[in-house]
Amino acid sequence: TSAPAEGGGSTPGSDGKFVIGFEQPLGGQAWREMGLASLQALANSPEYKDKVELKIVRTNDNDAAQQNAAMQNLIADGVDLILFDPASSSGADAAITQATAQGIPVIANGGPYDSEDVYVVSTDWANAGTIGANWLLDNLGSNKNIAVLEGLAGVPLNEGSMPGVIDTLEKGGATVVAQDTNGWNEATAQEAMSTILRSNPDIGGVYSFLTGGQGVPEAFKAAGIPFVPVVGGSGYNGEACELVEYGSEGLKGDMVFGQPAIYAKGLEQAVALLEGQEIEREQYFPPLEITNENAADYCLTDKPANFQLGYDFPGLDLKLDDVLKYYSGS
Amino acid sequence: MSTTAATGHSAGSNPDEVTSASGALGTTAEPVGPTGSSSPGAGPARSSSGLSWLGRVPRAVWPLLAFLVLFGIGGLIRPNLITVDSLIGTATFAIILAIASFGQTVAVIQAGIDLSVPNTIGFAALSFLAWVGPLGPVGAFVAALLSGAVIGALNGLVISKLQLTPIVTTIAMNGLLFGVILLAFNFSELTVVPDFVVAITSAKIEVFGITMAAVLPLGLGLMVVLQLILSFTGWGRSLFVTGSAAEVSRLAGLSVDRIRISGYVVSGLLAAFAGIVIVGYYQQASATMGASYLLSSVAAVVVGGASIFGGRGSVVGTVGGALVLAQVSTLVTVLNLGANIQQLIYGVIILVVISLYGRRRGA
Amino acid sequence: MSAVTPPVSRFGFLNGTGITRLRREGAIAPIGAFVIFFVVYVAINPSLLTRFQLQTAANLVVPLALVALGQLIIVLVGGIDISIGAIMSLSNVVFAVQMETMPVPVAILIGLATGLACGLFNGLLVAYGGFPAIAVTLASAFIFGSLSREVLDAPGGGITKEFYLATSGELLPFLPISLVWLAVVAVLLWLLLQRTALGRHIYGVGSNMESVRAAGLNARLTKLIAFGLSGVLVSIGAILLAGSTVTGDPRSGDPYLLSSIAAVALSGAAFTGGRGSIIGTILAACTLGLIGNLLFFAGINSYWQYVISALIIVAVVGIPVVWRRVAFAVKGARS
Amino acid sequence: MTDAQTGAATTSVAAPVASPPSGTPADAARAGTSPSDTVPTDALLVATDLVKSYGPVKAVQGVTFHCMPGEVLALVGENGAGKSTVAKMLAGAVTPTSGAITVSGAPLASGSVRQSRQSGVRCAFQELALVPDWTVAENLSLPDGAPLRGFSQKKAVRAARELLDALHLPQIDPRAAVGSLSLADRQLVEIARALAGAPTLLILDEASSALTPPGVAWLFERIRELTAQGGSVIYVSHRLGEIAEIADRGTVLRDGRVAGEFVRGGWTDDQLISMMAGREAERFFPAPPPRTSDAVALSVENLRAEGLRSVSLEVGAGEILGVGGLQGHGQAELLRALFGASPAQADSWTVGGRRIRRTTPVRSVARGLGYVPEDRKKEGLALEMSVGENLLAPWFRWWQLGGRPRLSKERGWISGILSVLSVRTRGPLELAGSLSGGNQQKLVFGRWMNRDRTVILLHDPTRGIDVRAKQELYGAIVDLAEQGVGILWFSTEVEELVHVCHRVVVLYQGRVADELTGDRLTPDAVVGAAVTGSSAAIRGGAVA
Ligand SMILES: Nc1ncnc2c1ncn2[C@@H]1O[C@H](COP(=O)(O)OP(=O)(O)OP(=O)(O)O)[C@@H](O)[C@H]1O
Ligand SMILES: Nc1ncnc2c1ncn2[C@@H]1O[C@H](COP(=O)(O)OP(=O)(O)OP(=O)(O)O)[C@@H](O)[C@H]1O
Ligand SMILES: [Mg+2]
Ligand SMILES: [Mg+2]
Repeated sequence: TSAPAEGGGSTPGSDGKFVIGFEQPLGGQAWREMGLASLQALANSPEYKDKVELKIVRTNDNDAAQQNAAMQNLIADGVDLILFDPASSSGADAAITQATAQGIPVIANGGPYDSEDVYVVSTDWANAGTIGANWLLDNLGSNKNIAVLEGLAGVPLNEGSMPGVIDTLEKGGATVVAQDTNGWNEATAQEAMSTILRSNPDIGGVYSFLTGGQGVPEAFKAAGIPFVPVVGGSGYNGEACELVEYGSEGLKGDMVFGQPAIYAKGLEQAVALLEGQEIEREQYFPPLEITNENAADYCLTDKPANFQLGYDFPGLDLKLDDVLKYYSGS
Repeated sequence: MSTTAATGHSAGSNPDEVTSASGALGTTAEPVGPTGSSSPGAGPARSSSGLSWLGRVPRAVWPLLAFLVLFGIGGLIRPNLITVDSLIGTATFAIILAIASFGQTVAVIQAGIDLSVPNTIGFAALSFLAWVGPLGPVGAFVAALLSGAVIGALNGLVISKLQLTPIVTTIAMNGLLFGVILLAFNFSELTVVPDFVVAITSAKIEVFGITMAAVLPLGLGLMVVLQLILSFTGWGRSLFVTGSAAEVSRLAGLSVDRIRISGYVVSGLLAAFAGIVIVGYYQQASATMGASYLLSSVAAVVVGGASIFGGRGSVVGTVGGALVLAQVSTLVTVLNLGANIQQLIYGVIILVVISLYGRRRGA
Repeated sequence: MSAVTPPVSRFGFLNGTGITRLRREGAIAPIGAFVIFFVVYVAINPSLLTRFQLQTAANLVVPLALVALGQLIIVLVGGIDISIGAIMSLSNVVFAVQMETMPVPVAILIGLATGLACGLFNGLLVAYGGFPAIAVTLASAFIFGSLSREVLDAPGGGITKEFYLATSGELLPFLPISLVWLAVVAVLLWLLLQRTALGRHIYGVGSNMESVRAAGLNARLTKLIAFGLSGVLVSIGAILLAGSTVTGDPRSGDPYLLSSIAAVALSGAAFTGGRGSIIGTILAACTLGLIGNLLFFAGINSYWQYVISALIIVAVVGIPVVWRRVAFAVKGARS
Repeated sequence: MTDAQTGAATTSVAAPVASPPSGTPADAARAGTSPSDTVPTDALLVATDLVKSYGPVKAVQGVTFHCMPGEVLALVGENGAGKSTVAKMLAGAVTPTSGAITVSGAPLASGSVRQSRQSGVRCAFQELALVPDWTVAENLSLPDGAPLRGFSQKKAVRAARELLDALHLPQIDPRAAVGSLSLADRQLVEIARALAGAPTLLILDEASSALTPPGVAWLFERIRELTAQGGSVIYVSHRLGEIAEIADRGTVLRDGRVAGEFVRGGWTDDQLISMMAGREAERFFPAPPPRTSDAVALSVENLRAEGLRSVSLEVGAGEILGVGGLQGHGQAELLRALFGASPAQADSWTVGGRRIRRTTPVRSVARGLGYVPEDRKKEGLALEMSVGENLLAPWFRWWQLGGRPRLSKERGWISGILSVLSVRTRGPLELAGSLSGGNQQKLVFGRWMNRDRTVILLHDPTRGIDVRAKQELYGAIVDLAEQGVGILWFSTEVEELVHVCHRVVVLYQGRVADELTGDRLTPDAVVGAAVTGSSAAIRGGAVA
């Protein structure tokens, strides 16, 4: 392994490995599980196997207090660096302060975090919303009446992005005639869309924030209403396949989502930092877009609809089979 | 077994009184006042007129009525909401919530509560998908239902044998199941939803010329069957008596433990069934898929007129409760109020409902 | 006249007020469970006793312990509070938002007042409306949760580092400051419950509301006060949580609903009301709150914590029941 | 103290205590006439035209009466006549719909127990108002005072000890949780609380219903102490013997109205009963039916359970075996143990001739046992279920269809039971909770009738029910025995045991102290056996 370096650099542990802690605040969610699988796949890849040792801690309920405690446990356990998926954009300050005091670098990985003291390796969520909004504006027909499904009220990502999205849509000439939430859950998205279609059957397009790639088209299908352009997506295999399947029936869609393999990207950056390289403090990566053009490349016909896509990340070249070795509940 | 001859001994019993009492119940099955009683000790006059007929309307009617009112309000706001399709649409989502709340209803009737509904749903759904491969669709279906029954049986055993409070036992079970779900399932192995489950849930069928998702008649059919079982079998009535007063049923020689356990078995079974239905309808399964049913299943049961203290409740009422909640969600969407306000209105509706009939008897 | 004056022992803790009371309040089992848990924890991870780890652990469990005490008060009067997480969220965001503009003491008072108001809202409906607590708080869970997201739609607010220091940081040399706050609250609460008439009334109302009323006590007012008190305890927990996470979060209370009920269950309190102990509840909260930590240091997949917590609750509450049965059977066989 | 009545019909009651305080004419019992409206100016309590309605139900519809200082005023009437409602209005537990109450000339604030207590009015309630999880000391000490007043368990225990000693109740431990006491002891604590601080007006609403003769004697001594100091007592009871012994004057309620008044010595049982019922009626105990078989329905040898040291007994088919004794000597435990409601062991145990080792309620019912428990509200009836379902509860079979009584094949049986027992109800679909206590009691008994029972275990089935209902129950019990059912009947009323039972066993400290039959079966013998070894305590006024 490489020599320790100045700055954020650190000495590898006794067996010559960097010990990297990963804190993840919402157990059991497909996206996060896939992210952890990609993280472990990378850590066990030939290139990294001898360099890093991972300590993964999961807490639950997106609870900042638990996340704080878990990160502090990692500090107590003597890790060289902490990667964490922020439960909120500000709730981990206590742990971060302590980590900084002990010279342990902290990387917020997966979502943004407001602190001078952390590195950020995240999907560009802030723009993820407007990317979809612009796509919708480009693809709207003459009917500019659109329905909007927010994500989950009270969650930073949602509250941070939605005002910009609505603003973009309205400035672009669209009229929001109905609004509801998808709860970041395809079932809720489907239910909400069905409800909207009952009172507003004549809609020109749908914007559903980071979920709804399956639920929204299904709701149109169920109501027997012709498809309109749909923005939505949580990265499920079903979304890609739905675009392939219903494309011929007129479904146009832009399924925008962040790849879970951003966790692996975080690890890559972490190792780079520990090896003494300069890394950028704030790295925001554009989300993945699946449209009618590339849907066929992503649809895995042998996988179920709720199979989470995004196991790889540009520049990492992870293999599905390798990632799946770690993809389970455990 | 002569019944009237037995009065011979009691000097105080007046033959008039006897006949009038039996007349009051023998000839007319309706509860009526002591008719034609000439007995001087007939007790304080009790008027059977006034509003007392209101009290005799089955409770399950009220939520259904409330739903119709809300449905009408929806129509006033947006006339195209008053269509059969719109009704079917609301009913479809309501029936899914109702199916998830049927088990909760059974638990509440017998003076319990089942807060393990969410993860029983998740566990059954995931294990169903996981077992389709090795066991085949029907085998997996049966096995998943059995797993729900086992979960219920464990709840029932702990509650009746260890005397742990239902709310605590089922919270613990819910947590335990979450751990099991996270530890046991390999999500990548979850395969496609079998056709027959799709056929009974999301597939479109025609009933009397109206197109609807199969889950709607399925849920209504289940409702009818369950209601008949609850109202017209000895098991159902035992459940109610035990729910209303456990010590009483024990001293009447009913097997309270067995009734309790059977109630939770049915509750677990129904939650598992709900899990499979949800998977079939939404074609989605995840570890947290049941989470939203924790409070909403209780809400549907309470709005449906069940007594949270047990001994009272009906699955018809629960369907009514689910319809009310679903219609609120429709109205909130139509009025563009945002999800946050929807929660607020849910809260207010529950308050209204409990102020109508949530009071403990005699309190 | 045959004055069988009972020997009033000078060792108060050995009779009516001490062990007997703990036993009657069901606290022996959870205290025992905590002791075992603590020993195992320290055996696996001796550095728990270092300043840093103790503080981490304290900051994690203190809000839970306070919310569990709030839940305990409701359980004592024979209810259960489904809205407790929502009250926590609401107090948390109101406090965090007030911290942006108001002086700290004012913000704290407003935060406490929020919890008090929520508690009184529930209490009015339960005590004076005569509605079941579980149904009322189910409704208010939706309402308060919604309100807290109206107050602050995303995590934020104006919590300062100084406030962190004063509630959860290194203010004192050896002791984690959050434990001190918990101790202060617990002692005051203990005095209130055990050493005032009101406290006994709260226990009595939970035991039998009708009797208390017929005895000439204001049972409804007692219930209302209990709900208000519970709301205040929850808001103290919310404020300390805001301090330890240095943020206000409209969903921060959500996880505390089930865990507060679990902690009260583990404490051995009777959910029918009238029985439950403060110390048992605090230790139960510590046990449940630290299982995740223990697993981390033991190198076990943290998902096991759900399974283990459930088993601990069932075991601790179930063992005394089984024990009593076995003891009776043995006694019967001998006689 | 002997009970005033003998078994047969109409004997007049000799007033056991001399010198009635007021010189009212002997024939003051004026059935049907309006009560005297001349209220003496020095009356302690004056209740004028009290009315209480519960919705459409008029519980009390215009009751006027008064009570003089130092007087014991009896309030009698059938079940549901309104006695408890009047008592609760005086005590402040119920707000009158209209009417006025004055105590010592000052109007009583209505609907506040605290105000009533401050005016010196104390009440021992029929449905006991004790907090089960509190200790006796807490129950005795907490009623008054501001919420934030300090409280010390130690001081409370000391004060309670002093109070209990002053009231001659040394056997009650102030540190015991009230819930762990026997019903009789709870009733004593309830009375003690009402007596604390020398009330000016003490209301005893069926306060003796769970007490056995020595307990009643104790209570009467307390009453006499109180009246000697000028306090007044309103005494509600269904036991005419007690009324005869203690009451100076009485008011008869019927259907929420005053039906008449009487003074000490100026009435007979028959007159009073007629007045209560509003027609001629007489007190009548049926004789036990002749036994036709010597089959043994139930036998047990050395039965042991908590509170039961070793009991051996045998109930024959068609035999009515009475169980007597002072409350708390194992009678409740005996019945519960025999039914399997609480665990027990025995050397030998047969039911219907078949040997068993232990039992549970489920198995007991299957073996032909029936049980009428002590507390009808908590143990006997599901109050929110219908009358029919309550009768049917033991007979639900999971697979049987037609659960609602209306549709069930059991309808004939249900209406038969309701008419045999003259249950006052609107029909099998009425909620059991809306029946009066006595009618509720009949349901608990009725569910076992005509169901091929081998033995029925009765725990004081006539507690707190009116004379007519009692006689209906006696008839039903005798009728069952005639059909060959064995009856094990615990009663707190000695008269019942003596007249309606073939045999009586008396329990003392968890053992059978004596068995009485034939000529030996007299009230005195039953009481004597009950107190054997504790007669000193009786003379001393304490209750064992
Ligand atoms: N909650 C209620 N609603 C309607 N009617 C009621 C209610 N409670 C009691 N009743 C009616 O009141 C009458 C007597 O009730 P209550 O329990 O007061 O009887 P009681 O006179 O005290 O009888 P007992 O001496 O047998 O206890 C019955 O006719 C019953 O139908
Ligand atoms: N809570 C109640 N709701 C409705 N009616 C009631 C209630 N309590 C009492 N009543 C009515 O008041 C009447 C009188 O009841 P009360 O309890 O005063 O009778 P009582 O004379 O004490 O009878 P008992 O001898 O059985 O105790 C009852 O018949 C009943 O109709
Ligand atoms: Mg009464
Ligand atoms: Mg009564």
